[in-house]
Amino acid sequence: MDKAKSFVQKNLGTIIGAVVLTLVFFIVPNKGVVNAYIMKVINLGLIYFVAVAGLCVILGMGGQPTFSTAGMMGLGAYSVALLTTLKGWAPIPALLVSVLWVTLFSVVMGLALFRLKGSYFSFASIGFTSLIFTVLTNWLSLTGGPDGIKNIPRLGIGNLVCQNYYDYFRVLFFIALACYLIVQRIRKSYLGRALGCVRDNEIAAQCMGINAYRTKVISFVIAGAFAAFAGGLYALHERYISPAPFQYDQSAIYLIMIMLGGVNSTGGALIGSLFMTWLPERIRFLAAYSRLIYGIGVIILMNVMPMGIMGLVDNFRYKMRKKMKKNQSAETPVKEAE
Amino acid sequence: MKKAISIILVCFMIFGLAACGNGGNEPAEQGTIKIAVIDAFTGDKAVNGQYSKEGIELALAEINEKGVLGRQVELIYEDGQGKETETTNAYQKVISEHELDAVILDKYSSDVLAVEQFVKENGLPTFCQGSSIKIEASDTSNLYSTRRSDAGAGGSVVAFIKEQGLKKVAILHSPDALGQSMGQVVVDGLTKAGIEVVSDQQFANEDQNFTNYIAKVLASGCDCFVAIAQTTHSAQIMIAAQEAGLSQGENAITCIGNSAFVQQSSIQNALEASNNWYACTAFSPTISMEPTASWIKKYNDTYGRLPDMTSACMYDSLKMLANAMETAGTTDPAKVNEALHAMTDYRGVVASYGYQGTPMLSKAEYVCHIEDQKSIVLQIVYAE
Amino acid sequence: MAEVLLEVRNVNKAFGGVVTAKEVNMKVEKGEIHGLIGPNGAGKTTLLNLISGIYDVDGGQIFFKGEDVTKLPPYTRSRMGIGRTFQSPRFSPRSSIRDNLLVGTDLDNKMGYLSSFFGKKGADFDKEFEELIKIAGFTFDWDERINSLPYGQQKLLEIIRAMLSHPTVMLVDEPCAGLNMEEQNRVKDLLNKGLEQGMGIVLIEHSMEMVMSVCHNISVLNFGEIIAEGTPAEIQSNQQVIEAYLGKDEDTLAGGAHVGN
Amino acid sequence: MLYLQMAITGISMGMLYALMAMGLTLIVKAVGVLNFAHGQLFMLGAYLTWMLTYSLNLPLWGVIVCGIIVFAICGAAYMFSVYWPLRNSSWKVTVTISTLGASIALKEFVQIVWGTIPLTMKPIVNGVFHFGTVYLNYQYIFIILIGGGLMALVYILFEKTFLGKVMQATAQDRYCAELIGIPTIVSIMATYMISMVLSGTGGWLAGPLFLVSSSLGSLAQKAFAGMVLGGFGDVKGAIVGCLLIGMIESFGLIITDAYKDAIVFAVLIIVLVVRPTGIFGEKISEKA
Repeated sequence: MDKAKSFVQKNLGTIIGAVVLTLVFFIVPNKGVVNAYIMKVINLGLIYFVAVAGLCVILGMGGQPTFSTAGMMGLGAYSVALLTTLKGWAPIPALLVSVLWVTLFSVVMGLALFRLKGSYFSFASIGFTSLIFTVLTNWLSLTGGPDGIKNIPRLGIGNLVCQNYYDYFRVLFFIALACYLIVQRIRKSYLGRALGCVRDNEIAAQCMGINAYRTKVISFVIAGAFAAFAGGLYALHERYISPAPFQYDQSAIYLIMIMLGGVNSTGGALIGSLFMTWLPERIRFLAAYSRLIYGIGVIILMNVMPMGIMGLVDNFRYKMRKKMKKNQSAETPVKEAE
Repeated sequence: MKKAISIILVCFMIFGLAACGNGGNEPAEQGTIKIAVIDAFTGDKAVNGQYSKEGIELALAEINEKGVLGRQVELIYEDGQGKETETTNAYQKVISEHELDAVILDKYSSDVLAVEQFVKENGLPTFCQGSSIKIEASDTSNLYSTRRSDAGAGGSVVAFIKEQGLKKVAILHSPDALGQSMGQVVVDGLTKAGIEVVSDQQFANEDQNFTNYIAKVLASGCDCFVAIAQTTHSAQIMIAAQEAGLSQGENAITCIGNSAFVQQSSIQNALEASNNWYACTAFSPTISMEPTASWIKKYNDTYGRLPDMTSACMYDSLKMLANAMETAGTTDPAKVNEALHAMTDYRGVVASYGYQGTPMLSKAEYVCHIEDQKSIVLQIVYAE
Repeated sequence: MAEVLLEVRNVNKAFGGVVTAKEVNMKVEKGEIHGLIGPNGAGKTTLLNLISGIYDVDGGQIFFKGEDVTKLPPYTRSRMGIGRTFQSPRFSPRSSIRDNLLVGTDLDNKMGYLSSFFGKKGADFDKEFEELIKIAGFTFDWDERINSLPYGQQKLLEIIRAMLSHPTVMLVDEPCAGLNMEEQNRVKDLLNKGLEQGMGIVLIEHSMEMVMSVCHNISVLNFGEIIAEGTPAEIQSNQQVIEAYLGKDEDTLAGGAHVGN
Repeated sequence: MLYLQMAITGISMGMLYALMAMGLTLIVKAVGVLNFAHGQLFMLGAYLTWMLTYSLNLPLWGVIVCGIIVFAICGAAYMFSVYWPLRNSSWKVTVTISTLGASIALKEFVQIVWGTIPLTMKPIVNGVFHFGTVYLNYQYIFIILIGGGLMALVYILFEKTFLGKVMQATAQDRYCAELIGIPTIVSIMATYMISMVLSGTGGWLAGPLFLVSSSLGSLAQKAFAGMVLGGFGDVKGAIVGCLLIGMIESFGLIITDAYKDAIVFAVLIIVLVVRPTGIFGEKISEKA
């Protein structure tokens, strides 16, 4: 009996998590609980989370602030839209092919951009996104220019197609969960640790066998792949795209999402993307003042919790554990942490 | 333990989101007639939201004096910021939170095209002010626009140039949907008419300084300059043209603009630089023909400034909707759509409207000429 | 004469006008602690940086296990087996202590990012880590943030991390700076443990007592030049070394005692 | 003749970008992070001067004197709201994000206070300077003169005066500056005030040319590009970089008009890839 008890005791957290997640999966996506509008906002939040998960790797772990997310999303969205509308491909193969070619493209861009350091890199990534936006707006024959592309098919395999936002939620739920687990896996693997070293002091990292340049390029490629995947999902979800959402100021929103959520934790990125998609909708009733409050809100939140919501939670937990330590008398030399 | 807490927190977040915000839906047929208005009330294009709100409020006041079918009309404003994602979000919110009878959208074609899929699904009569050719080609039967398509507007520009007997034309157009589609129509029309297009330039959204573009137009040795832009840039183009001696002075040439050039906001900013410009427009604040002139006076008295085309279009949209509901005798969407399809000659403030098989209802346009900051109507161009 | 692990052959380095290394020659053999001493600014740390590849040499070569590594980047040299610590400990404050140490073992396991992502576990480092911690003689709590550990413990942890990656040559930069006597003895034990594992160690240190008692032979650097080389005894009586340290006249090093403490 | 006109427009626009980039470089040197709300500060300057000239209808010299005072106050207020609470955060990115928030807030604040309809402003001297078919608006001459004067002033301030030394010390290492007794709060505040005065004057000069509207802020992107091209945090580099960007933007029109901005960014990225620290930026090797 105690073996099962120790099993439960050991990963109590994962069990609670699994139970709560299954509850969410079955309760949330039906008409009674949530109307179509809120469902759409949550879906958008999950799609943005996929892109922000990429930022978790490059900014959260690697410490490189990049504005290229919107550009990569634009490439992903337009290649899916063109493959499905012009070439008549099914959504899934189109999604896979566009993620593939954008990943290869970001290898090339990563190699070029990471010759630069710090603010130079950030600014070059702004240039990158603006370049892509200008091409998308002006290449009339291919992208249809500012009028965009209509009638992108719904996400689905064969006849199993997502009819409404509730079906989309069920698919996006698993996609978001998969991205969450992948990013957590990276964080625990050698790549995560290497990125941590590169973020905090590149010289020390070089002396510990970490090729800083190559590691940063890998993180850029991962971020590119996530962003392209999110772009494809955005196209299949909105079913109409134009160049406007893939501009520089949308990239800024993604940075705000991860910084507010908590730059050191993937859960924080999820909270950040849901919160920042939900906030403008929630303060919609303020009409003319909504974006003013939105901007001031970002400043206040950055001042109150520079490390984001999860930063606050971690500090709180860290202090709480310290207190627990104090009143515990004996201390084993090295206690194996979870 | 660390992982558990973050997952739980995440789920509460989703729950928190879901629980709030599914408002109740009142039953249809009694109560007020609910019409949603989605436009850019914040962000870079907020100037349009302001003009359209003022225009539609005027119409609301007039309609609610005697009501429609004995019921009052209620407008529900939602902010789309002139961007597609926000506009689709606003549309979804208003559709799922209210029992609507009709929807009125803004003048940005990409916004209208973004929500077109939902408009087709719910069948509500939907007005917009977009003029893109893609809207004209749309097969959504319950979508209407108070504008002529860019093809129409472009056509009247070409007709005017042919009539003036000009030979070499230089074109400068904006990078957005209006600029690109209307620009293309004008270029095709001119080449078909055998008139030489000496230069076709497109400026960038962030551009503030147009001196170089105008310099290239001067260097192209053209005898006619066509400019297509939104109101945000039209004033600056007129100022640059005046400085270069293109529109005024001894070797000035004919300068023709699209509707934005003759709107109140551009003339007000360009001041004397707007003189001597021609424009093909659906609306101009100094038209002397009834019923437009008295409406303009009423707008000026209420708001202390002259109306923009957006305000006039929004006014017409609401009035036409109310008229259609009156003729149909019900607010049932299918019947209202039928009434709108049957409409042949409705005299609005902007133009006379009639259903011609495409969403584009407007049947006429004016060619105006600006003299000491007033636009005088030269001729009316009817849709062929 | 044991196998020569590291050989520096007439290496030159100058930053603009400042010459930090002039015709430097040095050899480190297996199982030997090679001291590197000299007044402040003599170019000791720069020499370490040249060996580990952070700076490129202006002239001369560096051989590691007979192979010319002069042109190789720092991460390849460290993968081949040149471990390193820094004057002030370099950890990533936001990662946990466990991650900071694991990076050392990853280097040893020669793991690729992809293989580590798909769950290939490197050799279990806990057993070996506990052994080294016993030598270092202090305990700490895994959930602690690495920057909150006392300075001395951080220095010892950095040496442990370098040792975890089983380098063939370990470059140790002033391990005892700021440590109390008891911690200095811990450093000696750690270095001896390293020798048992067959490492060659280059030790930069200012406390003479430590250097004289631990090093097998010493090179003295002054303004980038090796002015003396030999066993600790020879170095103590070498006239040039005294001048370099104490200037020209009176106090002699012969007594040897009063200089040490 | 066309190329002469393009050259003149290139220089005059370059000067305007340089004026903005100067303010930006000061903040980057003092704080070490990009100030993304700089375009909006420039726009705020235009709106404030419009208010001074038309709402309070002050004479020209009155506008200049009050303008500088108002800009200084705004600069200090901006610093205390965006930078000061975050000065000790271990991560510079937090300051960048709060400037992003500030840029959204400022753009809306301006539209609420002064309305969304663009306002017109009369230039200092109306009219256009003609020689042959090439023409130049007088306002641009003022931009070049006043811009040049301000740049010289800032150069003297930083290189020659004591206050300049203090500000440079604070910029290089705030911690050590505090140790040797420099009141860094005053020094950084001074940097922000000077930066706001510079961009406010830029707004005042550009207002009459490009109408006072919330889209004025979009000029900042080119100023950013100029500063990064010239070398990060280097005042001389920023000026040369901006003039180069102005010329590239002007002469880029010969090749294509739709992709003009794309060319500016493409050139920037190519230059950065070839010389990762910009033209004048010196290569700072990290000490081990």
